[in-house]
Amino acid sequence: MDGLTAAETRELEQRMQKQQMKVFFGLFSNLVDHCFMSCIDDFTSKSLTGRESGCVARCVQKHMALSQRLSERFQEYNAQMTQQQQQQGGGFR
Amino acid sequence: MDGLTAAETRELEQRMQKQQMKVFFGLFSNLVDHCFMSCIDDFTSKSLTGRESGCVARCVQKHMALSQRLSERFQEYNAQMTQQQQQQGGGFR
Amino acid sequence: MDGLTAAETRELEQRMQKQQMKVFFGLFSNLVDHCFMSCIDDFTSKSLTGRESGCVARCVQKHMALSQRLSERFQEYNAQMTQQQQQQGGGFR
Amino acid sequence: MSFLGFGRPQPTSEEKISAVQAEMKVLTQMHDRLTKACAKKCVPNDYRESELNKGESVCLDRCAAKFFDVHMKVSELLQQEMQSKGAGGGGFGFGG
Amino acid sequence: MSFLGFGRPQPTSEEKISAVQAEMKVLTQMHDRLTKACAKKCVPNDYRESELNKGESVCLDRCAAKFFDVHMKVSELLQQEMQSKGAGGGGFGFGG
Amino acid sequence: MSFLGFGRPQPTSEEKISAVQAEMKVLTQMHDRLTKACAKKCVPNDYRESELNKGESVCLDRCAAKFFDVHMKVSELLQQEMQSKGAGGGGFGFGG
Repeated sequence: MDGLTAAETRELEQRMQKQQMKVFFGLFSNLVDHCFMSCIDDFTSKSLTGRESGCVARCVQKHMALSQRLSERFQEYNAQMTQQQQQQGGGFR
Repeated sequence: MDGLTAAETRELEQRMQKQQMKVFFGLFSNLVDHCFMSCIDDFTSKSLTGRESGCVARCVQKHMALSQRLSERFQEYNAQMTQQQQQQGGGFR
Repeated sequence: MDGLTAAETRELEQRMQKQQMKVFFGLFSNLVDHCFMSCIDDFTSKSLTGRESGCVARCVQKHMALSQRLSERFQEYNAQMTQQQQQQGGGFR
Repeated sequence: MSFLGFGRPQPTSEEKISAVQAEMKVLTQMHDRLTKACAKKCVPNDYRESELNKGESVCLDRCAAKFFDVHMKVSELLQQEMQSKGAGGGGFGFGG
Repeated sequence: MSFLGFGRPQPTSEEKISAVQAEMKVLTQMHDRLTKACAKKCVPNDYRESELNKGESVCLDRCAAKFFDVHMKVSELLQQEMQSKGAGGGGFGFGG
Repeated sequence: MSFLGFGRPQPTSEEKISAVQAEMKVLTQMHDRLTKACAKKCVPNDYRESELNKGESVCLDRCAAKFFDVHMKVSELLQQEMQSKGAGGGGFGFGG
């Protein structure tokens, strides 16, 4: 991450933005698919029932909480791994 | 989609062709996997049984009908969305 | 595969190496996911139980055997297909 | 696909082309996901017939309509959430 | 992989390389899908042993043979369908 | 992500950038897989409440810890296996 020039950093940022959009869209798609499969069961009409609509809302909220919580665990884990690597590897550069 | 020069359009067409091949191959792979998992259950011999063979044929045909029908719904939906965006966004360019 | 110049072959090898890393990482990820879903069921503590640990080890070993065996079948199939194509296509170039 | 912001002015030629490509990819993936979801919901796996029957066809149409609705709804809910938490923050975030 | 038309003359250097790369990707994906499908069909999820037993090994071999057959069969069926409907048209089409 | 060898000296500018990008992609995919796995293990699909309850939260924390452990363990097992079989050979190999 360090060792990049200013121009490289700028190029990187532009690409990161694109990638973040992709990442976000991936998360969004997974969420739609999961909440659709979990909540939609009634095909007697083409509009969402009240129950389905409520279920989708709760599904989204719960998954945001879940995703947030797992992100925290994941960051802790990455921090720990980075630390271990630096201790083992001598931490040059 | 509009606002491309002739050279851009040509480049775009070439890339689209590649992408369409990928899309087609993705659809094909999904179809193979789905029909295999749905139809193949007999591992007492290495050749497809008559029942399995028939099931695969029906599976493919049914999925083409299904995919076709959903494509139509999807195109209607996209047309509707595009229209709404143009009305809301003023439709410039 | 034939018909490449030395420079092309070198460029190809570099890209292949990258791709192989991706392929390997994909296999690795699938294996982790599969063995995790199959073996981990006890969430009364945060460390792996002896049973879980053993199950993961057997899962990995079994999947390597399985993957190896299917690779062989796949290579036989590809060899057979290539041979058929050469016989049908006249085998020019 | 308003959530990806396609349709805004795209300067260079490369950018214009890759925007169209990206949009096509998004549409393809969505079609894929729609097909997967509604096949599972409406069509049994035993394939005793090769035609879609009446019940399956109607189910697919309704399933598609509901899929688009859920798409919209989730998109709105995420936007609300992100606004309420402020631009910089959490919720659905992925922090590497 | 005849259905992707690799093997035809490929002019530029970049095209030759990316054709080989694309073929490798296709083979990888197919190996992946084969493994996923036949593991599900032939090997139980409880992992009480680390070796493939006789029954599982035989099942995997037959499963692979059937997977390739289904691959072929679906490929043929799609080609027939596309010919019967004409080059331009529908069936399996995805229209963005 | 030691198993991908990021962190070693990366010469050209393009290589440095694409290494960072690749690492980000790996982290994203891992976060994705973690979420998928632990949602399945810890959270029922009926969504009667919108909050995570106590039991679910604790389950998620433990599930994450176990997921990382399994990651490590599989990585070690594969390395052992590859060493015992020699660099060139089989086991998990994919031969196109």
